[in-house]
Amino acid sequence: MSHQIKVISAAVAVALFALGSTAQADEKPIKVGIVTFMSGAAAGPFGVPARHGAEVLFEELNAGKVPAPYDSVGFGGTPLEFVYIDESGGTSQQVTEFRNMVDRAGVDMVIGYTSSGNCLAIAPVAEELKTLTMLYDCGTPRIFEDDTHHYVFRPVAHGTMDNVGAAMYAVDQKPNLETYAGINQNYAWGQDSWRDFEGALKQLKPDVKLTTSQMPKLGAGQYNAEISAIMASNPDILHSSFYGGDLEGLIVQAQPRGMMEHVPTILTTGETITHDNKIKIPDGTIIGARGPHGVFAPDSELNTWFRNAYRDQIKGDPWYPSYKMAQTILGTKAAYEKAKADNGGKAPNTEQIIAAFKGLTFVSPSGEVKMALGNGHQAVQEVVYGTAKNVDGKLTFEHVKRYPSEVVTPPEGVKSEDWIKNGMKH
Amino acid sequence: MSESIVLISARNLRKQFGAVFAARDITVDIHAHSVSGLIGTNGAGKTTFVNMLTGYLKPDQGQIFFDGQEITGRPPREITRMGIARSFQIPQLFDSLTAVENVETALGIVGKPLDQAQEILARFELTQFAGSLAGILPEGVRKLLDIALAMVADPRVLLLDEPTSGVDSSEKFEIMDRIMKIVREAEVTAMFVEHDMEVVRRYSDRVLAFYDGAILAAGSPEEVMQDEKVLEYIIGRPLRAPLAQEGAHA
Amino acid sequence: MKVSSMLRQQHALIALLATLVLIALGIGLSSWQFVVVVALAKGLAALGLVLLLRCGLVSFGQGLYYCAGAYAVGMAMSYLGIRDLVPLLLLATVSAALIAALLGVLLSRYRDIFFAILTLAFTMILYGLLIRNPVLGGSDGFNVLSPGFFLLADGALSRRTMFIITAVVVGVSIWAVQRYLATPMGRLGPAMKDNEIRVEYLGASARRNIFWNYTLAGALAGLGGGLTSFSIGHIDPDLAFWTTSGEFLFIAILGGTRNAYAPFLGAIALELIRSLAFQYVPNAWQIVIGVSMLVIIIFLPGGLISIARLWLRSSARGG
Amino acid sequence: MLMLPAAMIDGIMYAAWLFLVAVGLTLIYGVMKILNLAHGAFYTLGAYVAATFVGFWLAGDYNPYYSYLLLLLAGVIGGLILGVVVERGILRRFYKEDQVVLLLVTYAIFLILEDVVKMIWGVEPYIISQPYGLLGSFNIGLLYYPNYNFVILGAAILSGVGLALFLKFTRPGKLLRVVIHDREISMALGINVQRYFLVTFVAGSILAALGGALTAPTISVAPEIGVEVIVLAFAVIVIGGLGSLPGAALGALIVGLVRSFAVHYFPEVELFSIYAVMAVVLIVRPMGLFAAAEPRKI
Repeated sequence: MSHQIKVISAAVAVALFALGSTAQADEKPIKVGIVTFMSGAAAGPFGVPARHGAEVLFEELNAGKVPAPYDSVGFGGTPLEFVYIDESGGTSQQVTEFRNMVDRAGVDMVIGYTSSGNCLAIAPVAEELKTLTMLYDCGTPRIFEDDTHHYVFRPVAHGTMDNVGAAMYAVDQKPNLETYAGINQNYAWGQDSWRDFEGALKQLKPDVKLTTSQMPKLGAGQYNAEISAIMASNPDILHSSFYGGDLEGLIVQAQPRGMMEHVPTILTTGETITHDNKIKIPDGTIIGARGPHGVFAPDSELNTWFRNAYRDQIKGDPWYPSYKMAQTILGTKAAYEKAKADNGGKAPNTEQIIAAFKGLTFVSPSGEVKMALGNGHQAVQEVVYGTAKNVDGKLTFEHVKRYPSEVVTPPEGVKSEDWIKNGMKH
Repeated sequence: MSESIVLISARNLRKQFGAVFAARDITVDIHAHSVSGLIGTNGAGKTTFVNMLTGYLKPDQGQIFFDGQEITGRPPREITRMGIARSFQIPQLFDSLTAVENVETALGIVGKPLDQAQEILARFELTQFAGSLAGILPEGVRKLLDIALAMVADPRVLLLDEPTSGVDSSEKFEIMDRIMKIVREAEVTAMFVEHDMEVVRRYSDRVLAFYDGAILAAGSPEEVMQDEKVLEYIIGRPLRAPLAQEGAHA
Repeated sequence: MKVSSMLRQQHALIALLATLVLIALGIGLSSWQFVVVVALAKGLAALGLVLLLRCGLVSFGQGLYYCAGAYAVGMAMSYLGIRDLVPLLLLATVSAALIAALLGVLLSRYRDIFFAILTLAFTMILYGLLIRNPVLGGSDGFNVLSPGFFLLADGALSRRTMFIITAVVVGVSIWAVQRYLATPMGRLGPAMKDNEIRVEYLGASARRNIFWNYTLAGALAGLGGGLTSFSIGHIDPDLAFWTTSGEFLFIAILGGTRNAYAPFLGAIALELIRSLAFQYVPNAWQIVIGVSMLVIIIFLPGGLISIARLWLRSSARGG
Repeated sequence: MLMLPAAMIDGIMYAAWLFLVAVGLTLIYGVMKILNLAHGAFYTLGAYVAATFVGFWLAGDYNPYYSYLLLLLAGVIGGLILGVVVERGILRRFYKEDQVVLLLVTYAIFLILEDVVKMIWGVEPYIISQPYGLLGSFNIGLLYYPNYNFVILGAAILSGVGLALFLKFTRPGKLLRVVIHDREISMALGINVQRYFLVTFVAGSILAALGGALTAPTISVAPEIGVEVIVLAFAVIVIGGLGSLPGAALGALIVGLVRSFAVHYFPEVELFSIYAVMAVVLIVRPMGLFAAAEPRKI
């Protein structure tokens, strides 16, 4: 009985294989797993806009409507199929989902991940399953600084430059800066952001003094005591890597108390709350977008296309996570197509894509991207900060400063932490 | 009986709940192989006395000796292991287990082979209930099972807290007969708290009459029940005291 | 005496059989191997909860030991350079058991809701400590390498070998816990749940019993946490977050508390429910989990194992 | 020095908020002996209903001062509907179960309600901050505090004192105390315990939803706001003694002041100061500060 089944299933498998390899050779779409937060605190600010970015790219790429050099359909003429997965549930859940995608849903590659914990956990699994995986948002430099990876790429910059850039901008804008304070969430994101900012600031201005460092827990919601402590300590500048609901809550509670009018505040992920007028950002607030994304994306044909396509499809402006997602997908497309060309126009295999991706330079709606670190697996990009100014009820930015990647990112082979400690030299 | 040794000796026991004295100054000796009946109105301190003897309550003052050893304030399990077992006003059974499993569990705890369970049930004439869940047995059966559990450890002293409360008056004497038969066979020293004077008269050879946290009189049933103070304060009064005093004994 | 020794042999046989069936199934359906390994590791933590639930205690902090076991493995690997599976798992089990014993001294004084709350508080304190500890990667945690095994000298173990080892560890644990449950001490649990006063008045110490059960439960969770760290390859403080403990409780309730097989049945069932819910109702999988929990409590208070027992009994009668 | 008065004010304001979100939890526990893990979800729902009402109102350019009324209304309506549905639909079937099983039942309700919130309102946050600033503010030196804090403080005092007076002086309140004291006796006395349970649960739900509704203008309303609240409310009533009204007030004050002083003086220990206080209190007084151990009747 079981023997019979085996024979039959083997026959079916052979038949299917034959079908797949001949008749449908070019028709079979490239299946991509897209992993972003669809629930939890990171869904609203990051996961949802990133997914929207992927949805826009999916429509536009498969319709062949993206401007050059990305004007071919899908990846190198092969249409795309996206499988969307929720990033929430913790690392154990995500490792399981990743394996499910590869083992059972049969995805060809995976793009996604906002949480650094998830990125750290997924990287070795991607290696084990030999699955090409592009990280699109997570900030921790540990991915390629503590480890080397073959199958994992991050075509966006890591988080060090956000806070080094923030410190540089603070010193540039306020040369007489004497005191500083911080309010960051008490988990890796907030702790790392604060460590980098504080470290960089002390390198730039060794005499600068800390007044208070507040570390409420993620999702704390009530910040009145923290606001009092910050205002009472009266710093020259305040640093915060808050995001999403926590950031909005902080601003809502700070507003009637005038904290941000009183203390210029750097919001490293602030770009996500500059859209749709939900919340009023006081003049003088320093806004970052974790790279030249969102409102700080440079004018170009690609940017105009992306902005318009996004507005048409999603009914709203693309946020910086949408840009990072678009950049990741387009970077992968660039690598795929380079590999295809190198392979004499035939569909490349994973190894060929990896070879093409390493050290690649490509353009995205956010400008030029170089895969310069982590042995060619980690992108570098400029970082941009600007100061909010409300003009006729509309939010604009003044003193926009762009810091090139060479200035805000450690060179290859140097760990971010050590680089900051040793004076951010090149 | 009078020639036998003193097994339990209570000295100046005092226990207070808020403003209420559940025990004022109780001093009493219990002789080996005696059967004592504890009488008194509700709140008079009988159960408090039993609870202090078995370690459920710690006396505020005074001492308790068992077989020459002080046991004041020791936890129930130690006192039980020394040989003082008890039953409860509200039977303390394993309600989700069957009667036979109840006994087996008890045997397991005291480290005896489990196959004695049926034999023990037979001794209490409970064989027919062996497979029934303890939680749904009639009150009289539950009382007996409670005592059976207490007897599993072969105690030297058995304290019975109102063994016939909640039981039909028609069954009272039958149940007491069974209990006393086992008590005599096992040669244990017994004390029981009881409201029914007829039960006390029939089954005890010594009576301790409690009133307001103290022992009003002690002696043979005949003596105590003719004692003037006992007649006035205990027997002459309604057995159910006003609700307010209910909380006085735990 | 004869009956019980026969029963004991039977238990060993059933445990062996169950392990072999599991291994065969896992190798046959290799794409499910990973899901099953994770389920089994969680099942070990839930098995510890079963011991406590049998005593009438609900712990919302079993994740503490799961996390402790995982971190023991991770730290031993990175700081002591231990790569062999056997010492690593021993370390996970023992260190979890030690912490459990320490807290058990205190916790054994508490019952009901207070026990539940205190266990929750302790696991959240560990969570807070880990999150603030940058040396251990803070909330991001750190990666754990695949272990080796001294009997197989070929370096890191393959997934399949890990699967077989996990199945064997689980089989041995089931057998050992089944034996424990048959001892007078093991039988004391349900008795205490029913009536602790009577237990005390039979001369047994409820506190001591709770202490030992709690320690044992911690050891099992530590073992499960160790195995998890291998299979997931990454550990982070979420393992100690109270919702992880909630998941273990769910597994224990789903499976039932009648015997040591039940939590593994529950763990595998939960993974199935979750996989299906994720696939078909991705936005409502928590509703599916919550509703199935309520349904189990109402209609199957004995857990899934009670269905398995009914089925076994009827099929035994039939053939 | 500004720090001490600031720490005191922040602590008291925070305590008022804590009491408001915890009082329903302790009420339900006191009467029904159910520790409602879904309490945080009730808070979340109250906040969302408020955000919906007020958002609609403000979008319509009506008089913004009426939004305070809408906040109250949102709490009452949200809590009422939710309380009735959960008690009648689910909880009622489980009353005969153990206290700990009920804990799991409410955990299941918590999971279900989390998804329900996401289904109705999505994951993107709602902000209705206008009522927060509308009432102006007072200041101590540099520090400005919105007067809206007095709304929270007032709601906390009103609910606490109101509940205490109700229990002490009204007939249903007295009967409720009998139910609290001994469920069996009250049934024997002919008190309709089931109805008291329904009313209590609904009242507790309204208090939770009201807590959420009144908090809504001060935060960004997102699905996960209840998770943090449930843990805090737990800590508060555990420290004070489960089911005790003055206990909840004292617990809120302790947690509020401890957190505030931690923020001002030792920001690095803020993260688990609450759990540590909870553990210490339980170790010293196993039943919490205001609840006495009742020996079991044997």
